[in-house]
Amino acid sequence: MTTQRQARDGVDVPELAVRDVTVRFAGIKALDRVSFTVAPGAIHAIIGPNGAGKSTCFNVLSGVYRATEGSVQFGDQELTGLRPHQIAGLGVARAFQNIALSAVQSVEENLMLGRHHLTKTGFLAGGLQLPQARREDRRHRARAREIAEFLDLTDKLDIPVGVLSYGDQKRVEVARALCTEPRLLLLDEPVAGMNADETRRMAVLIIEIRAALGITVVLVEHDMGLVMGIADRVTVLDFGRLIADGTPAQVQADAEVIRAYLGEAAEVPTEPGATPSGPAPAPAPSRAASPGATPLPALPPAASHPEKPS
Amino acid sequence: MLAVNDLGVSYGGAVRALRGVSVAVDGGEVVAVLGSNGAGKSTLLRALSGTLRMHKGTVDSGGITFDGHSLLGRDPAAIVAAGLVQVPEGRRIFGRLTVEENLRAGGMGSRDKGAKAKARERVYEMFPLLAERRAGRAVLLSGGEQQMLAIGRALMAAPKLLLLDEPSLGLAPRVVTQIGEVIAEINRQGTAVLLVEQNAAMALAVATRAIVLEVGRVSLSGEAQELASTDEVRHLYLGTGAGEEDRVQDMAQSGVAAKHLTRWAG
Amino acid sequence: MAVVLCLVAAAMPFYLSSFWLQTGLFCFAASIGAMGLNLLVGTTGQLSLANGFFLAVGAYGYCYFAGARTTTGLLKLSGLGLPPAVAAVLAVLLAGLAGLLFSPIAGRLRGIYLGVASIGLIFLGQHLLINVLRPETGGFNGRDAQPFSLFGFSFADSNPDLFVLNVKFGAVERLWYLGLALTVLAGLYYRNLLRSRPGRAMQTLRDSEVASAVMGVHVIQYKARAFLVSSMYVGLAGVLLALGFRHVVPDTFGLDLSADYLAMIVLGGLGSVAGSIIGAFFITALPLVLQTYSSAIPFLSAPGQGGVGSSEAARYLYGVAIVGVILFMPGGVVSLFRRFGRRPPGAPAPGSTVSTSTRTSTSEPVAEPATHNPHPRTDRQGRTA
Amino acid sequence: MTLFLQLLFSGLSLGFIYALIALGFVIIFKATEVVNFAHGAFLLAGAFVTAKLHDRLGFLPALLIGIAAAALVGLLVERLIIRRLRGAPVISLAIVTIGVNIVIITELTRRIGTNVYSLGDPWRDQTVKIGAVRIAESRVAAVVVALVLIAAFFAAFKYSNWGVAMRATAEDEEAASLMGIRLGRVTAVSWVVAGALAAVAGLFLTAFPSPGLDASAAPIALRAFPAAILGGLDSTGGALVGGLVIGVAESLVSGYENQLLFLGRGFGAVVPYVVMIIVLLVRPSGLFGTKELTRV
Repeated sequence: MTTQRQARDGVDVPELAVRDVTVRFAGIKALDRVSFTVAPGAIHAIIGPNGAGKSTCFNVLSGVYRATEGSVQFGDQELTGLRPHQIAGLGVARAFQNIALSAVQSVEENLMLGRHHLTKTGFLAGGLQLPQARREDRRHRARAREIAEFLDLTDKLDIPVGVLSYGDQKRVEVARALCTEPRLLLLDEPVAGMNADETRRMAVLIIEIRAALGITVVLVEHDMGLVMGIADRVTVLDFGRLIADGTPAQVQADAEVIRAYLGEAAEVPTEPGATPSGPAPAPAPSRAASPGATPLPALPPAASHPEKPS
Repeated sequence: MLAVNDLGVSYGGAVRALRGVSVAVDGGEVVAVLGSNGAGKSTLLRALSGTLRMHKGTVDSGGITFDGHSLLGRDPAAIVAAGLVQVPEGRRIFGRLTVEENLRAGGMGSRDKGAKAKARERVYEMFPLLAERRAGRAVLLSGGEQQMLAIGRALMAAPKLLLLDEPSLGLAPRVVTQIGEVIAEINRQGTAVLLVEQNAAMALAVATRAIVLEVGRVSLSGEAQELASTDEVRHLYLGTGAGEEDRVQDMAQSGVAAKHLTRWAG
Repeated sequence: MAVVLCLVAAAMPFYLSSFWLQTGLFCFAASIGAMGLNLLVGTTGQLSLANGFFLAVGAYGYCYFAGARTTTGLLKLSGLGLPPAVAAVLAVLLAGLAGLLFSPIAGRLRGIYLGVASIGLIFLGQHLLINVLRPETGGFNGRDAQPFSLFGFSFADSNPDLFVLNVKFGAVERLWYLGLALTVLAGLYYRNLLRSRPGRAMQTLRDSEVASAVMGVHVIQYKARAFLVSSMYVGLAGVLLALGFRHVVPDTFGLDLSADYLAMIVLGGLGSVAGSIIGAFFITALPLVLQTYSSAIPFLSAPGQGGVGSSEAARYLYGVAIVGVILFMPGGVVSLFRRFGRRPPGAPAPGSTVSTSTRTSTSEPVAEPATHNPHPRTDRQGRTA
Repeated sequence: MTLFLQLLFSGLSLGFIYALIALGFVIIFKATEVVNFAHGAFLLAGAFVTAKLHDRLGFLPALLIGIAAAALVGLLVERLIIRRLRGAPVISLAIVTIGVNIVIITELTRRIGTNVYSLGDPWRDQTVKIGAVRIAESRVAAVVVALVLIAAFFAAFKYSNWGVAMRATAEDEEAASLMGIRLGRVTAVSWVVAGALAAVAGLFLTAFPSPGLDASAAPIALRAFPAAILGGLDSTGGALVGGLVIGVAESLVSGYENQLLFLGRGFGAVVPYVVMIIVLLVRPSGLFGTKELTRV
């Protein structure tokens, strides 16, 4: 597994420290004194069953919700109390789970929105197309194209986002977040509803992003294959509380985590036949769709669909 | 009793959510449908309950029959009247209504007052706690109690087949066990159950048979006991064993895309 | 296409009677006003029914700034007597200021609550015009608008007398060109804005307030600026209306006028420059056209004879058009052109949904999801996790 | 003091009339998410039919037919237009009712022309004296009738099958339909009830001390808009409170106009909107409205 990396030469990628964050809605604690630290340049996953508080956690990090108590520090900068656009200005970007792009606008325009806090063109310069506005537009459009190229979106730049396949839209979400030149990238269920192929592609992409830019990636994800495959560290939430925090291997072996996921019945992996390496029981259940060893059948894109978000 | 044959569903004419899904539930059976987020579980239930249209979904192939009659194209109320009732994901009780009113809303599909009174008695017997709180607003119930109410509300329509969408969602393990017992009890009293779950352990403990959905297809099916002991199901929930991580690492290191991006110089 | 239309429009004064030119002037004014409203409603997603109010600010602002102190009957009218061009600019700025003052309210309210609150401005405006600011507005009877002039060139019938190709260029002809020029400029500015940074921010604000904030858009600031620019557009439209009417009365600027403007942008197409203009021409010209040809149209009777008069026919047609467009063409008239004209090459049939909302239309599910649904609905129960 | 009591009662009675309109408005919004700009048209339609028929049929039958007519208009709008737009954005739904309003109002004002109709109510211009306060009988009747109707409405809302189904649907449409509740029926009844309430309000709005039914009656219904909004668009109780607040505020400000001259003459007609905007600034979803949370 990859070890935690130091920030790249000269680039300031600070640590993210979440301290005792509590969020209450109408008396219900969505997050209860949650603390964890994300090392600079790490890929850090936050997992947990539905309703565990993962999305709430992201909403606090990006300033959409205000923590009732506790603090979030990004390097020396206190994030709690800042408004979302201020947090964006500090280099925290977020890709949304249930795609929040502008459907009628082209991919390129959606990416250009990511450049918002890096650009200055206002109502006067933009409406009158003053030279400095055009210059700025050209420069940033070139960078947006570069990022699109990196995400294999070049041939889709002119297409309205609304007509893209779900998997492509998810990648546009990530691309738009990257367009803000983040130091911390928050990915909210980047592979939810994706098929196995798209999932694998996204996994590679996340690793490549970190490798290329040296930035920190925090992701909320349900797909355990992805999480265990690419994360350096995993934080597990359940009922708004932190129940485990460690390397993927540590977390996978954690009794409390297993209980949270598989329920009380599935205590620890000691029952015969329940361990990953246990003897295959007979008769084997019928495999309907995918013969062979590949556990996840590959499907053409667009097999996914908008299921209810958690 | 229920027969889903080769069902294909798409949203907005383009996004295929289900392809060729078949599942059958016989009287007196509990059948579990497992799968991760986005596998198509909720879509299957929408198709069964006739609410696909609310989500701009359409059935483009296959069929659904219940007691020999096709359910395709029938509105939700008619499906409830036929005896197929759903407990939706996330409970979705009517929080601003009282417990009693929630149950009343559950019996709205039929006019038989006697049957409704009997159904209410049965619900209160099964969940004495609901009887205690009958006049209180439903939003004040705990998560587990709300799930009980959601199940009780569905029972008011005296279903022949009960569809449960993730009843364990967001509940403490102890409560999940309780829900499992409730499902078994309902089944003992003669109602067939189709149980959609992420919580594999509970579902497989209660169910007689199970199928696993993966991105819109049935990837596994069989007796619940047998499925419970397979690697695949375990992998699905804990991500262990299948070697996925190695493959991803390999792909990344071999530079599949061989594309470059450098930091923005400003 | 747009250039051809402009050339055709520029040639019109040589062919049309002054009635049509007068109608055209009102259409140009309405186009600018509709663009302003569209900028707010269609582009930024802020529902406003206060358009009539901002039109009044522009119209009366011009009259006051350009008008002289006079006494009509018992009422002493005040006025600053500024040069008309300066007065027009000041009137536009005044309307912008009014919009800016209203924007804190807009910042707090959402969707339909904002829409109804903005109705309050209309009635407040009517009250101010009729009862409070009488020396400035002339009260119930209104006041005259000073003829426009620019750098000594008067937009009046004479002074200097002007003939071009043997056609006398009177006030209507001159104002026609003024209206055309301003409409073209307003349209260009709007189009440029849509394609540049502020336009992107506004459109994302419409599609998802949270997403735009997280991407770095200062939501409150942008809402305020959208109100500022929008009300300046509308104020300019008000100035043109005042010039066209030559005399403004408060009755003109009621709720019906606001509804008319809303109808324009919905009929034409939300968030679209061309849509604003199409809608404005349709709604403005329809009653005038029907009035002119009422004798030639069957079933219509002259006013006061009990049957269906031309103005009523126009109202029916217009009411039915609103219902019809919403039922059958949720993207407005421009969506017709868009659907047949501009499908990007290689793009799949519009199908997949970008769903930031739980409900989108059933009658026209996918062609224009965001234009059609500028206000994603939040979950009714307000569940958050 | 007498003046104050006089104004207070007059304001309360007006407030009850507004509450009838606002209740219908809220019910329509709860059932279908439609902000009904055609509500004034329903009111006018009911009043017009009553005015036309009372000579021949007598007051009560004419009134009942008027109420039925307004209810029918509501039903037709729901069946022919709103039902087809299920799921459309709130703004489109609101604008479509503006179109409906234009058509109906144009037709009715054309028929009314310059006439001023009486609705043939039995109270005419009689007044009663309670203590030192003199009150129009029609306003007393308005209070009584409105109280009865509002009580009946709340009882139905709380206890009837329609009420339970209505509230369940308003809270969660999909869950309600999963319970076998027929959404179409619930919404149709809502529009019918709203139309009927508007017609009753129309009667009292045009009865003494108002001069009668003329073409300008519809905009008065607009003053019930602020009542519904300030109470909270989705709160029935809020509609009642909002109606009373608006009625009393309007009446007091109009009555004390001479002391409030700095606000300008005729400020009473604007007061509803001013009160509404002030309330919305403090509570953006009205006094009792549900707060909307954004989901990400």
